[in-house]
Amino acid sequence: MQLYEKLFYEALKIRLLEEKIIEVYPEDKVESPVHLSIGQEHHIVSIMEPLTNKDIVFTTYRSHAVYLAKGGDLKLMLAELYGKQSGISKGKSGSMHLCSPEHGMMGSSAIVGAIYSHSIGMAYAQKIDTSTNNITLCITGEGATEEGVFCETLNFASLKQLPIIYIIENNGLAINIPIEVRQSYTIEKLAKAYNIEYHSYEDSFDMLTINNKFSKLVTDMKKSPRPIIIEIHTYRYLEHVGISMDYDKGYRTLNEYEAWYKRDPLVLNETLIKRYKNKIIKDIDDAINFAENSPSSFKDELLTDVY
Amino acid sequence: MQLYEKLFYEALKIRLLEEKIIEVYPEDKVESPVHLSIGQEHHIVSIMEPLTNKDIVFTTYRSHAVYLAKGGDLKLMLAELYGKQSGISKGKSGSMHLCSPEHGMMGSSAIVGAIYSHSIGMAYAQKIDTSTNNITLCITGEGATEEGVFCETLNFASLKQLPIIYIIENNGLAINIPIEVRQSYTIEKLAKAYNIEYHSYEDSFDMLTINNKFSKLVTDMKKSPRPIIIEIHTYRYLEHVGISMDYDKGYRTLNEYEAWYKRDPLVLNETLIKRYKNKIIKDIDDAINFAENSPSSFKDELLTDVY
Amino acid sequence: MNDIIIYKNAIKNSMHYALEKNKNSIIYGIGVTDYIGIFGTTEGLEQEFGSDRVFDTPISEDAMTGFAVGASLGGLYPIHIHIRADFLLLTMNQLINSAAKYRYTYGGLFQTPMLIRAVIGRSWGQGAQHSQSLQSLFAHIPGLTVIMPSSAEAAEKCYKYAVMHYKNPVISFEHRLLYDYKFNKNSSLIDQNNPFDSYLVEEGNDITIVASSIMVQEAIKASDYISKYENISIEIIDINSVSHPNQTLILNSIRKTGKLIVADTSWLSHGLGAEISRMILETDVTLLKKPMKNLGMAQATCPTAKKLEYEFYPNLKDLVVSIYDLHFGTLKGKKIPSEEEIVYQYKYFKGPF
Amino acid sequence: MNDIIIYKNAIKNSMHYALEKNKNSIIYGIGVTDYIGIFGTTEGLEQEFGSDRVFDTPISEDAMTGFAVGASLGGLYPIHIHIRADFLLLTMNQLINSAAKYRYTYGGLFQTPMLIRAVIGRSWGQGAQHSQSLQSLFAHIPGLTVIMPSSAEAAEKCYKYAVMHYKNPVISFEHRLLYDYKFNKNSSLIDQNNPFDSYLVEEGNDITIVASSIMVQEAIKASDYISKYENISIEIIDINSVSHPNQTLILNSIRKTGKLIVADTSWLSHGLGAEISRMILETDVTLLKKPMKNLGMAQATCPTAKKLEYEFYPNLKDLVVSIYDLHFGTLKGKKIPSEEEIVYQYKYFKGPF
Ligand SMILES: Cc1ncc(C[n+]2csc(CCOP(=O)(O)OP(=O)(O)O)c2C)c(N)n1
Ligand SMILES: Cc1ncc(C[n+]2csc(CCOP(=O)(O)OP(=O)(O)O)c2C)c(N)n1
Ligand SMILES: [Mg+2]
Ligand SMILES: [Mg+2]
Repeated sequence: MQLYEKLFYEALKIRLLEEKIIEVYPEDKVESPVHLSIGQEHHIVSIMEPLTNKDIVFTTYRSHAVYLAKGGDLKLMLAELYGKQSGISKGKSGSMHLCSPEHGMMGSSAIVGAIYSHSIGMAYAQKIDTSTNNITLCITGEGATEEGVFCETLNFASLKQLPIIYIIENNGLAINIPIEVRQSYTIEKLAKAYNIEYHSYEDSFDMLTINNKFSKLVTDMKKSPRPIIIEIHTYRYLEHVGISMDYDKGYRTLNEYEAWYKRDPLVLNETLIKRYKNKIIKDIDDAINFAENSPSSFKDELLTDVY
Repeated sequence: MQLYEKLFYEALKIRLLEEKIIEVYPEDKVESPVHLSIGQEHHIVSIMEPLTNKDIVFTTYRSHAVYLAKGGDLKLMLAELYGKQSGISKGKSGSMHLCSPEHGMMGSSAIVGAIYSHSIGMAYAQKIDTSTNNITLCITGEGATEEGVFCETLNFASLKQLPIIYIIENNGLAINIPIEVRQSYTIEKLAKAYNIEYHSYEDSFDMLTINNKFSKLVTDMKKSPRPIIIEIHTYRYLEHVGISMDYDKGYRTLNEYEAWYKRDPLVLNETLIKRYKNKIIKDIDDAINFAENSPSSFKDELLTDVY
Repeated sequence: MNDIIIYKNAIKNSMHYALEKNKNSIIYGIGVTDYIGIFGTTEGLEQEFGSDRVFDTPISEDAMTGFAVGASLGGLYPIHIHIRADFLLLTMNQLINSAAKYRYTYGGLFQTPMLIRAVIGRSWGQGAQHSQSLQSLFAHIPGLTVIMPSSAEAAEKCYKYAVMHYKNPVISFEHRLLYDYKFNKNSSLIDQNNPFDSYLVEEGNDITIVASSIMVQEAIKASDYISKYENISIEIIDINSVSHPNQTLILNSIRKTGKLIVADTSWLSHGLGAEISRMILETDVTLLKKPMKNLGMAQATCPTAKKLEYEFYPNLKDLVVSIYDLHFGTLKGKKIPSEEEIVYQYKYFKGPF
Repeated sequence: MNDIIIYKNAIKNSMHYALEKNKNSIIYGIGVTDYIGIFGTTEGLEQEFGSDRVFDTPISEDAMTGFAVGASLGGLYPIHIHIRADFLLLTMNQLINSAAKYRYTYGGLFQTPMLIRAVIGRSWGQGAQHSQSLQSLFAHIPGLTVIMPSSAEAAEKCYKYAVMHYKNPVISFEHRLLYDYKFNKNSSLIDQNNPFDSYLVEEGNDITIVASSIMVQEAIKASDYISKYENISIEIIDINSVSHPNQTLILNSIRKTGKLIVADTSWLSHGLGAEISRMILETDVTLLKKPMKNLGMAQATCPTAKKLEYEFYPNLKDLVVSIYDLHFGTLKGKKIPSEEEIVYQYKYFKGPF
């Protein structure tokens, strides 16, 4: 498969999976709130592509895309969302805390900003292990940068020149509150204040360009470890949490959405969609079946793994 | 009294008071740890001078200088340090938490960084009360800026254009750890990142220049309310907490100290020292007597003012 | 129908009242001005009272909590709202090191009145970080007043009192499942002079239940349920203020019944049941005739799967079983609520938070 | 003389051992590398083991706590030190929302072993914000292991065990007045297989004292003191782990004596004494023959003036008086420790922290 097709395939998988979640959600089988990535899949697959399983990723409650792009398994994931013993974490984590240790996805926090510091800890472990050159990725929304801990970690990452990449997904929204109400700064100037290299990827839909730039950066960083911030301009199609559109709520316009939607490769590229959709749908259906047919979390799991 | 003499007088008062504390401290009458301002008095008096009693100040455990320069009373202060019922806070606060509400000194925190947010709260109250044009000062060391809450408050202050001045006393040290170990950023670039006006006062000993610049700034700010950061380069003569020099401990050199000391107006200006020293010493002795002769905090104060 | 008020509307009333009657009050927090408006409790307030007094904030809980301390010192009455109590863990430094201590440390020269509202709750698979009920962390700290209004009346009266009369920081936990609960508008269980006080919800002679927040409603349900099948007289006390429980009320009740269930929304260790136990054992070791029952969250992190979540939280069945056990010493032949009766509304809760 | 070890040296030994035996361990925190070296407990370690493994940090407690979570996930064993426990209030989000829950939330796929050392204490007018003893806040949370080593032996064995064998986050509170306490080097009260376990310090028949941290030492002093004048046989149990008290040990002791004093370093409400009370009342309401005594900090913020500070903290006299009261029901004609005996070393403590 060509690179673009591969990226497209991965992005489409995420899109279709989340569309399936929307479909089944009203049946109440998904046993937790869901924060969907629809609209924000493209750049995620581009960024995960050059990473190895030893390169570590932390992300947020909006973790479906990252989980799948980093190598996560559809069956395990759906079983997790369905609250099944066969799920990734035996049904204990639900949608907000996906992980896949063997692929280097080390967890997702529902506490905004919490992973900044996890990431510098991991990057520090990587740095002082001189036998390897693995790196850490920390993926959050732009809203999370308002937590003071963001700056605390920038300071530390810069002081120690840690091998960490902050990916800031700027969708202009934190829940329903626009960025203008919340931020007096730009990430670019903040990066500069901490002497951290900054890149902006203006179009999150441009998978190839992002993949290309990012792959080079990773290669370079593995030679010269240092912290880097990448801001990606992107757009959330659906409500913050849940499965619906919310353009009727008055805080953003349908026009805005349409401007993105009509450029969306996952909608436009009918050739590739046609080529892969059926196969993906089948995988998803298999996973759904797996989830449906798995037993619920065992009661006696309630008190395991506390200590 | 001329302006310079007035400033000098106030600074000398702080110096002599703290020297008196050093003298009596071994007698164990001061009933708490002390963080002395010696070496850092000059700029404080210059900055307090143009403020009214309605202009509010918050500061840290290193609060003696600010307390006195803002109008605080020697007797009340010493009685407080001596753990007496006649102290500012009936002996409950000790040296680290001086305050003088009627002069607009609203408290001092021993938790590094805690007052940044108190200050934006106060400045917000000032701002939405359109009948006045009071301002808030927030005085901390440079180390405190490493707490993430510093950035959180810069963001908010800038968003709301609050009438707040951050005074950052940069003495290059947090306890015994030099700034290079702790900071990858400059305050100036941080200020810029948040679109906040920044000024640097390079020599904390230059009382007149500081007073002059600062007074203008205050006048201007009262017309055009906005957040401002002022960084003042200064030097701590003594150990972080306690009454001794610590140049034998290896983390800084006596040379460094001497370079400051030999320029110190509170040492060099013999004319003014001679003119005011006796009067100040007498006031201090009176205050010490007051403190000594006051009754200890009353036992039944233990459970008052909890709720 | 006219005699009904739902919890969230009672809170909204109190918020409106605050802004209207106390000109110094401000209301802020993440989501306060959006279309959801904290389960509707702040809906329309920005429009009516302006953006200086009702505003959203950056995602900076630490700063916005210290902000409350400073604003309070500056004469404002801050009401700071958190859509989930879990976020309070970012604010502990300001609440405990500053707000709780300001008045005392300065010998009474300052006061820092404020109201912190934080949403707790169960259900909908909110999991590890969106499910905690942290009242005990604050009740441990002198200087903090911690309340858990369990009814429309309690919420409305406590908040109005806090805003108009009370001079200390109040931290209030609202259970998200209560927002749509219907209450009698004319209920008058709350003491007007001390609305934070614990109070008697139901009088009885056989068993005392001391409960907090939604567990008060569960206790009422349990009592109703049992009354259909058995003749057990249950006394229910709403602790209302976790930091200032009414010791006399509680001990007198136990003196009468000799049997105690404490039903709280949080973990047991160092929790409310522990605190009530201390109150008893420091006073009179003969009060209880039988070992007490403590209901609360299981000794684990909250899991998301419904099956586990169901086991994790205390429920109607746990109450009923505890009551039978205390009263009869056995469950034999006793009617236990069905799963449908137990899960009632928390099964169907679907957010948005 | 050779048989003596002081507390801080025992801790220093354990830190050295950690770096030597567990190649993944790192030690960091504010002041870890300076000339004071956390009361000497980290002295020289940076020089010996290098700045990658022993380092000072910016004043960023929140980040440096989450750092521990990430470092732990990355295979390191982080030891994070706070010169005052009050600063832990800035770290609650990471300790409670992340560290405590990581293992469980992910169904056991991860572990986050780490050791947080935090200094608590009294004296020297440290006042409101430098005097707190926050163990109960953490003991309320499943997933956290909270210890309070009261002796050189306990500190050294607990830390060595934590670093080499224990797979969960441990939060340890060290009392600053203990650092210079002398202990018998050959003491062997600690269970090698479970060093965190509560243990018997002194056996006795009349009264049980369950104590934490320095209050264990005060209890020993009280017992010694009383033994000079009266024939009262006192049993002392060191709780050692506040989160995992040994229920059997404690209840058996109370079953024997019927009289209980809990002596803790913190506030009473929702505190350790409350937790022990719960343990009793859930098990057997007939265990206690007399109302229990709870000793801890007064229900206030810590004041600085010596006169008030003296009243604020529980001391030898409080213990002796409680013992007399439980045993004789009166203090009449009983010998009470003089102020000099009471204040002993905490009167003369002078920092540096
Ligand atoms: C500490 C904390 N505060 C508040 C919240 C509530 N919250 C959940 S998501 C969110 C918005 C985050 O925005 P952003 O970081 O831009 O991510 P996005 O959802 O846009 O991907 C907020 C405020 C939270 N989960 N944690
Ligand atoms: C939250 C918190 N962390 C750590 C400390 C310990 N501490 C006390 S003063 C200080 C250094 C502060 O340095 P700086 O802000 O530069 O002020 P300076 O003492 O130099 O005036 C530290 C780390 C504290 N008091 N509070
Ligand atoms: Mg966003
Ligand atoms: Mg400094």
